[in-house]
Amino acid sequence: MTMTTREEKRSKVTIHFAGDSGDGIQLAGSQFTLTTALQGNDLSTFPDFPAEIRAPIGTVAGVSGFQINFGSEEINTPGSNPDVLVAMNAAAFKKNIRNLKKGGIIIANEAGFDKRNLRLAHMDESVNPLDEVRASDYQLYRVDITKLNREALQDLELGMKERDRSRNMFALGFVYWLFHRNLDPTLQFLTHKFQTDPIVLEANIRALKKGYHYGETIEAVKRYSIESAKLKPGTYRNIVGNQALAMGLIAASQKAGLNLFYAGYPITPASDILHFLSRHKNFNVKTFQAEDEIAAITAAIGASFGGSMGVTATSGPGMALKGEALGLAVMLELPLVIVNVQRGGPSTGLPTKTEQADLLQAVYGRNGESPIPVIAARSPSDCFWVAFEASRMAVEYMTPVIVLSDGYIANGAEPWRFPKSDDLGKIQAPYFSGKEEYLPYKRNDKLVRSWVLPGQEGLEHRIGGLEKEKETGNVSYDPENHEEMVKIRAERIARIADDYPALERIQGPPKGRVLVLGWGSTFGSIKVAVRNAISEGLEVSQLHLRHVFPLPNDLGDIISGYDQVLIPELNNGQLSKLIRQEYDASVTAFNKIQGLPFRADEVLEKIRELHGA
Amino acid sequence: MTMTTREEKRSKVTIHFAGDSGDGIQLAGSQFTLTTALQGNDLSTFPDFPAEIRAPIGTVAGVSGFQINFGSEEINTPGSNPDVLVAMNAAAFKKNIRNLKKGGIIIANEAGFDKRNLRLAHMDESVNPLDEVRASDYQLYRVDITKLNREALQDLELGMKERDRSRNMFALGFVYWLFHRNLDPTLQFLTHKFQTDPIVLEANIRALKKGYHYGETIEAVKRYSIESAKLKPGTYRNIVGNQALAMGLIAASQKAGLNLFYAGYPITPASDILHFLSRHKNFNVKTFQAEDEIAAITAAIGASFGGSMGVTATSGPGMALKGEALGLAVMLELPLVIVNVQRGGPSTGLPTKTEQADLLQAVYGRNGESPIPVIAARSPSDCFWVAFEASRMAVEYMTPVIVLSDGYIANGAEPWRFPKSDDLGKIQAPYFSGKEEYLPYKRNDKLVRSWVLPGQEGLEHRIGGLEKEKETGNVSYDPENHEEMVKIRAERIARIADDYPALERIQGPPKGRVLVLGWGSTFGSIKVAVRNAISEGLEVSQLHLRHVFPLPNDLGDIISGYDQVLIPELNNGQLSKLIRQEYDASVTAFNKIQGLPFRADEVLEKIRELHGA
Amino acid sequence: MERNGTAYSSKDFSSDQDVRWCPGCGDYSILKQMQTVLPELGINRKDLVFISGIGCSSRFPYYMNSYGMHSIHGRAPAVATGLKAANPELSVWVITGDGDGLSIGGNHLIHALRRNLDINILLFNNEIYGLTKGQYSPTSELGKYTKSSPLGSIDHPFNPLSLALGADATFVARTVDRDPTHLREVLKRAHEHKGTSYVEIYQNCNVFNDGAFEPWTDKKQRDANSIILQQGQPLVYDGGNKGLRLDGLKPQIVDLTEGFSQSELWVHDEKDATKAHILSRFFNHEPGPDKFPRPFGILYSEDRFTYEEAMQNQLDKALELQGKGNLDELIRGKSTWEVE
Amino acid sequence: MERNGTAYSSKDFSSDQDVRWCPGCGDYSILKQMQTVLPELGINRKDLVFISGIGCSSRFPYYMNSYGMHSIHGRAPAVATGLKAANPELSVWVITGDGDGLSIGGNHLIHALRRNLDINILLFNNEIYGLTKGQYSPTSELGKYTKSSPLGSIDHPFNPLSLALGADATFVARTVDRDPTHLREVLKRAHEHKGTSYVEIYQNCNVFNDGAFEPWTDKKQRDANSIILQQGQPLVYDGGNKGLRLDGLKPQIVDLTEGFSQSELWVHDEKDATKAHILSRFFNHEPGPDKFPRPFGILYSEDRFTYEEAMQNQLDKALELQGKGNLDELIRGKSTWEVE
Ligand SMILES: Cc1ncc(C[n+]2csc(CCOP(=O)(O)OP(=O)(O)O)c2C)c(N)n1
Ligand SMILES: Cc1ncc(C[n+]2csc(CCOP(=O)(O)OP(=O)(O)O)c2C)c(N)n1
Ligand code: SF4
Ligand code: SF4
Ligand SMILES: [Mg+2]
Ligand SMILES: [Mg+2]
Repeated sequence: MTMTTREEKRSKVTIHFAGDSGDGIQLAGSQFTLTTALQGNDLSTFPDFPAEIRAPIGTVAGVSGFQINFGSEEINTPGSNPDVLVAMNAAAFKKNIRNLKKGGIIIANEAGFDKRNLRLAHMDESVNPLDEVRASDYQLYRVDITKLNREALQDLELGMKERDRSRNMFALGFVYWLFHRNLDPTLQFLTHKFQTDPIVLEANIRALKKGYHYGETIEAVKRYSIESAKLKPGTYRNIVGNQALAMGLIAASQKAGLNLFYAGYPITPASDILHFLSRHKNFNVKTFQAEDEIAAITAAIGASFGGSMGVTATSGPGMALKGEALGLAVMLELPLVIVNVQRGGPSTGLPTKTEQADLLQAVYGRNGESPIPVIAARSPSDCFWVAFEASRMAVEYMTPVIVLSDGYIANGAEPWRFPKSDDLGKIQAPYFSGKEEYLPYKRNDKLVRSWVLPGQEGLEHRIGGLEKEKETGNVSYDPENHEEMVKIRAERIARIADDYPALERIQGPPKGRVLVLGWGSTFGSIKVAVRNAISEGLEVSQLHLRHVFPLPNDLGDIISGYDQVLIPELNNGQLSKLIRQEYDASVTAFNKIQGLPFRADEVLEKIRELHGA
Repeated sequence: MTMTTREEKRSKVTIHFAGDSGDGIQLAGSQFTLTTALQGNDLSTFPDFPAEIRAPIGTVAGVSGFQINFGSEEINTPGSNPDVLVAMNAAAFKKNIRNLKKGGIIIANEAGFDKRNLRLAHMDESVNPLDEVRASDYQLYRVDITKLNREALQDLELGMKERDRSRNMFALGFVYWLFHRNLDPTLQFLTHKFQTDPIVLEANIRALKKGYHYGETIEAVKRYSIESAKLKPGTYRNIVGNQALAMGLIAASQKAGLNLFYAGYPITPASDILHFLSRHKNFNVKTFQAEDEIAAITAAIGASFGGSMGVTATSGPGMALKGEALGLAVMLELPLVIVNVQRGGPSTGLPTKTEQADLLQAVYGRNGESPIPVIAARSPSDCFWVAFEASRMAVEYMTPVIVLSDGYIANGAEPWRFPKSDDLGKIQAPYFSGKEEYLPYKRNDKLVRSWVLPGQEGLEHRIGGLEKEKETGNVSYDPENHEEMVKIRAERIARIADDYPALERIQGPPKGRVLVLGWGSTFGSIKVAVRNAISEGLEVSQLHLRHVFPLPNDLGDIISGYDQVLIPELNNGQLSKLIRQEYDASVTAFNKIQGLPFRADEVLEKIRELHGA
Repeated sequence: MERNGTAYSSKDFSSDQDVRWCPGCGDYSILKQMQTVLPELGINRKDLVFISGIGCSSRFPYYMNSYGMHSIHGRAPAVATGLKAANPELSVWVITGDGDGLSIGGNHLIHALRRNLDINILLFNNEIYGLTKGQYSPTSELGKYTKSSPLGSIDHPFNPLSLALGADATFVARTVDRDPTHLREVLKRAHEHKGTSYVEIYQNCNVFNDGAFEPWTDKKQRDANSIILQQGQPLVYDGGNKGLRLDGLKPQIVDLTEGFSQSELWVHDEKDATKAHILSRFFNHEPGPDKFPRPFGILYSEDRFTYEEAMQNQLDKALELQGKGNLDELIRGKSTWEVE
Repeated sequence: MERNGTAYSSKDFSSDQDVRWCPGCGDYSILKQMQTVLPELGINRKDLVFISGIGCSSRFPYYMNSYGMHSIHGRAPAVATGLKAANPELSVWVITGDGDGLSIGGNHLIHALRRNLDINILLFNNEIYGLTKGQYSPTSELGKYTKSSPLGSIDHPFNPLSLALGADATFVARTVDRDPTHLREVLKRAHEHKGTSYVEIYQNCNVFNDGAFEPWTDKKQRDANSIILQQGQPLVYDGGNKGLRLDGLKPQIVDLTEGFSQSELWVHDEKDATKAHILSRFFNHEPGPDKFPRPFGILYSEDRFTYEEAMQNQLDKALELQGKGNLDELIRGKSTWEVE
């Protein structure tokens, strides 16, 4: 390899970093993300953790991946087939090579392809797969990262193991060189991270720089430059979904003038919300790690009763446990936010994979008639808005609200033109005005009861899970009263839809052949697919639901403008069921249940199919 | 009152017994039921317990009721407006008088209408409401039961309190006289019940007989005779729903050659199933009172894993707690029966009242794609058949099966032409044949895996809630495998519908204007309503679903034969949702959410309305 | 949560709802003593909250003129934990039954005890499921015949005080519905204890389990069968006729009428965990002359920081370390860039 | 469940699945010792069942060539209860973690202990949530810094052995992953005990909580910090240098090198509940010379009827009283009538 380096401009690149769980892939990925964001590209990322078990080193089960899609154009998904594969060992190569685009780049750590690693990856020990890569298929960089890195750190007082820990920085450095990335953000990050350990800091910095310089040394074939994206003007930051969600909760509590009380029980992929909030106690946030999910939600209910904003988050199995308490919250009519960061089910299922299969559980998973609004986030940054909106609804309408996120957007990242706190609407709790006699279940014109907190003199009252008399809230077994209360509870939730903003079509004509209707995390893939379909000349539009229950009032009208409604979902057709039961529409369910997000081309293909193409 | 007694024939009579919780109303009611059944009438009963609290004596909240509808014609409901009201006190009178048919009979215990009782019933103390009853409106018997009864027992060595305890027998005796009932069954019952307490026995016998003779003494206005019903020939018994359900479980376990393992946590109105089974340990029934509903279902799963027929029963709030474990059962593919005896919701709701509002919870209330068959009982005796059928499905298809009953049929009774054990089909568990290599998740042509029990040599294997590799059942995170497994699990449940018997119309033409489609306990009311509508000349048919999930394959065809489908439900329209989402039909939901069953005339009125009448 | 100004009377704590327990139920007495003792406790009514689960006993909050929540079965300790942690100003009382608290709710109970919020948990133990009409409970004695155990219960019952001690409760006491003075005294001590006070109250269910506690309530038997614990006092019972001493680890009953000196007796020390352990094990279901008397009063009491204090300290510490949270800074994060 | 015929080797208990714990995890050692000791226990493999919940530790059943179920979080004791009650022939082992068994599953655990089925519950205590990547657990020490407690945990931890004793467990023991011989010995005793055997196993999570048990595993420290309990033997530790005695209820450390005689020492008696209680309270999180050593071995063991026996007895009794159930008679009931 002694060609001279050429330069090429690209509008979009997808890189997949892969290596053993211990190889620091997630760190390298998130550094690349940050650097790229700061260089002004639009981007979307998707970490692909190994399944919850810690698999033995070197095995395919133990491969950790991180994919980033970035460019000068609008980016909506982490990309389907990567242009670049960084493979730290044979298992990482084996797992990901089939996805790599033809003509793509492989950066392979030579030392990870020895007999031992081949054996661990259950590959033929006698053939180094790198020898089999044809130059016509891929651009292969075989780099003995382990060796080069060790050499670079020779003089440092570090054990072999500790030296090898900075291999990820070496690889990252090389990728930075290939894509003209700026080293500074990562250098700053390392300096902060290892401030108490100068030797390790030195090792990492050297590794990063050595990797970068390695590019120059070998005169690699091509370097790529990607111009900044033409994003809406403004100030941006990079944001991960779960972080955004937690921040949305904090923002809402501040805007509502309430203390945030978060009760959770760890569960993948929701735990990071607990972790984040527990680091932000200076926002008057109390976090409570409960003994289980039932204790978490009931403690949150207790906190709401006491005048805080009670919140709990979990994933599918934990959500199943909260059903009974959700019914209580329906009866109490207190603010409560319940977040379900969905993962692959049923049962323990695929804990580290993504899915949208808890929608019907959210809408119907309780005994009795117990309607609860359900809203879903569409992207990492949208988690902020959805958390904020759910909190607002919970407080202003005095109701539990379920937020659906999923593993894909919870762990994914994207640039975010974040709002100013002043631009966030104020949230007004319906406190009792004190002007008339206080009846706990007397309602305003939106059928919302007023809120009185323990500690308020003279307004002592009792609430509970038995059916209540209409206004007084006293226990009542009267038949007509029960029917009336069931209807009121249904109506008050239904009426929330009256306050939704009008639905906005994302793209495509207002009437036509095909409407692609989505909800939740499929937004990005659908957006790319529909954009491409339109550019192919197909008559197709995109609509995306934030509020999945109650459905928006204007949805029926919009749907009726199209011959067909295509509903892509990462489940076996759950929104399709809800739509069919409400509207007279020709619905085509398009389902993927692989623990993975849609690739845009999968959706595009389906759109073509519906056009008879 | 010195008229001579006349005789009148009636084809149908509805009697409502009412008194304080302590008045022995339920006992009187069940004795009347048994006697009437033995006299060959068709009948249907409905006990109306006071709400779970034990209200203070004499209050309306403390009134216990028991209604029986019996006759020489076919009886399908406990009747709407009673012909006879037995009121042991003012509160019982106050609560029930408005339902009594014009011209009906009131039997009032004079002592229960003194000032104290009027006060307790929150009635005007200065007016005895019995004085206000106009002879043109009702036939009133004012009987000083308390006094007469005390007098009759004067010479017995019993305290006043204990004497008063047999007042119910006095009242019952009088009713027996009025309706020509045979005293023997009750005399036998008393003799058995009080075998160890001869004085109490004597008191009860005397009270019963005194009440009977009282009729003669006062020369009451009219006696009524009701001929035996023209029921299908055969041997009959009287049966209560929860008993029937428990017996169905025992029968199924015997027919399957399995031990029954029942795990339950007490909850109204399901507890009687536990009580019944715990008295039948001589059928190799093990009953386990668990610490909560989650322990109950998981213990049942453990028992099924061990080779028993695992069963658990509960009601709404308990069902909500079982959601997570249901998902596990879906993954394990083991036999399991889960009974939900529904009650008024949401949350604790109306625990002693009936409702059908847990249907969507049964169908959708779990995380992930986790289909479970759901079948529903239509009457007290049908609880037997549904329990048997659910057990058969669970064992033969290796799946959890949800049974829906409700408080109305669980506590209600009817005559039952019971089957011989030989006529019950055999249940064949899909045990591993041993002929080929054992793979835990290898399936037969119905997609059912074979069953191997711990204790079988050489077939040791592990199962669990993580996604599994297709045939081996080993843990698998493979995307395509997951999709395939989700589809297989859906398909194997969907295919159960292929084995359903063809749907049978209950009455009415095979095509026409209106189809009344019901499920569960509303069967009887709908049947009467449709019969009456037909006799009024309306074009209406009745279809009733036993299998609510998956829906029968032939349902769509049948539905399409009618202009309109009327779906009466004791909820806010849940089956309606399922039907709308599956079929293109003009569905009218007719809902009652009062904790009470439909009255036939309510449904009839709705049918008329649909006919534009 | 202290009240200034005019004093309350017990009536101030009665709500307007009809009390709907069975006539004769022991719950009435507990309600009455609670309403009677409250004016002495100096709690401002506006800060008083009762949280219950489901059961006859759990109807209690409806009858109290205070804030209250009748939650769901078994979860009251968790609801109370959230409430108290969120709002430490409140005086929070959990009302639970032997089924609610020890069967379905056992886990929340033991976790509440170890966490030690400053709340009071009153467990109305009637050794039966009352509301569901008479099944055996986790405290029903072995062999008990009930609707769900027609051949007798085979479940070894919990010892509710041993369990609490095992869960590191900081205040463990027992009292009984039929002894109003003692009941009020224990309620008062429970209130005064800073930390989770766990009080088992023997409560007669005269409908489904009448007489379960007769050995300790019946005038004729109770003196011989019960011992009233008093801090710093020797363990004497049976009208002064009997006492307890310790022989090493072994407790012994001694006859004080036979000249045994009081000075050799075991002196009650509610701070001594081992003594509390031994006392909690006086748990024979059918007492008799050679059996140890059932102890009533405060078996154990320990000072330990409360959960809500520790939680608040962390908020203070976070303020100190991180400064008051600034929403704009939070949203902006550490690295941003401009697009023009 | 005893096996006749050829003996097993440890390999016979290895399943064909790759073991997927982190390299260096203490779980490996426990797995190995289990597989090593099983051939000695005489259990027929076909009757051997492992039931677990969710957690790193709960993957255990997949690696055992036996019957097994990886159930849901916290519910393994309930699954095992149903399994053993339904099928008493089986040798049932519950594998659980400190989160699985003491957090979400605490209630099932204590109920299993009081019921006393003849099962073995092995609680792998690594004082952390491993599988969810490092949050504090109900056994994490106060002040512990974890992902969910960045300012230190404020939850007073459970003492897992005290809790079990409080729940009336009939067999309570402690052992540690790093002492294979002791581990095997305790597993054997657990198997032999008829009733629920509760074994806490200290297990190092080298990824999220490395070194949590160093005071009791590190060669240099462990002798001074641990005491190995042996039935009937005096409590001696630190290589024979130190011993324990009882002064009334109070345990004391005595220096055996200073001429203190062994005969005055506390003699271990696993049948003595009070002694077990005191031993379980040797639970100081940071041991030191004046602190009591952490006990390993069987703290307590008691004979009590098992639940499944009692259940079977009732079936037998029902047979005796009611005769073998006849389905037709059941369905027919007591009163019937004919319609012609
Ligand atoms: C989830 C759930 N399961 C079961 C029930 C039924 N239930 C109501 S109260 C109760 C037990 C009551 O016993 P206890 O707590 O001892 O209270 P008591 O009535 O004896 O005062 C049960 C099982 C319920 N309400 N909710
Ligand atoms: C209902 C439910 N809630 C939460 C989880 C997530 N979860 C899995 S394992 C675990 C705790 C594991 O800790 P531990 O029992 O100590 O096992 P370890 O991994 O440390 O061996 C949690 C919270 C889950 N799987 N199910
Ligand atoms: S059932 Fe028992 S506990 Fe419940 S109110 Fe009646 S007497 Fe009291
Ligand atoms: S995370 Fe800890 S407990 Fe889990 S496998 Fe790794 S070392 Fe073991
Ligand atoms: Mg009770
Ligand atoms: Mg752990």
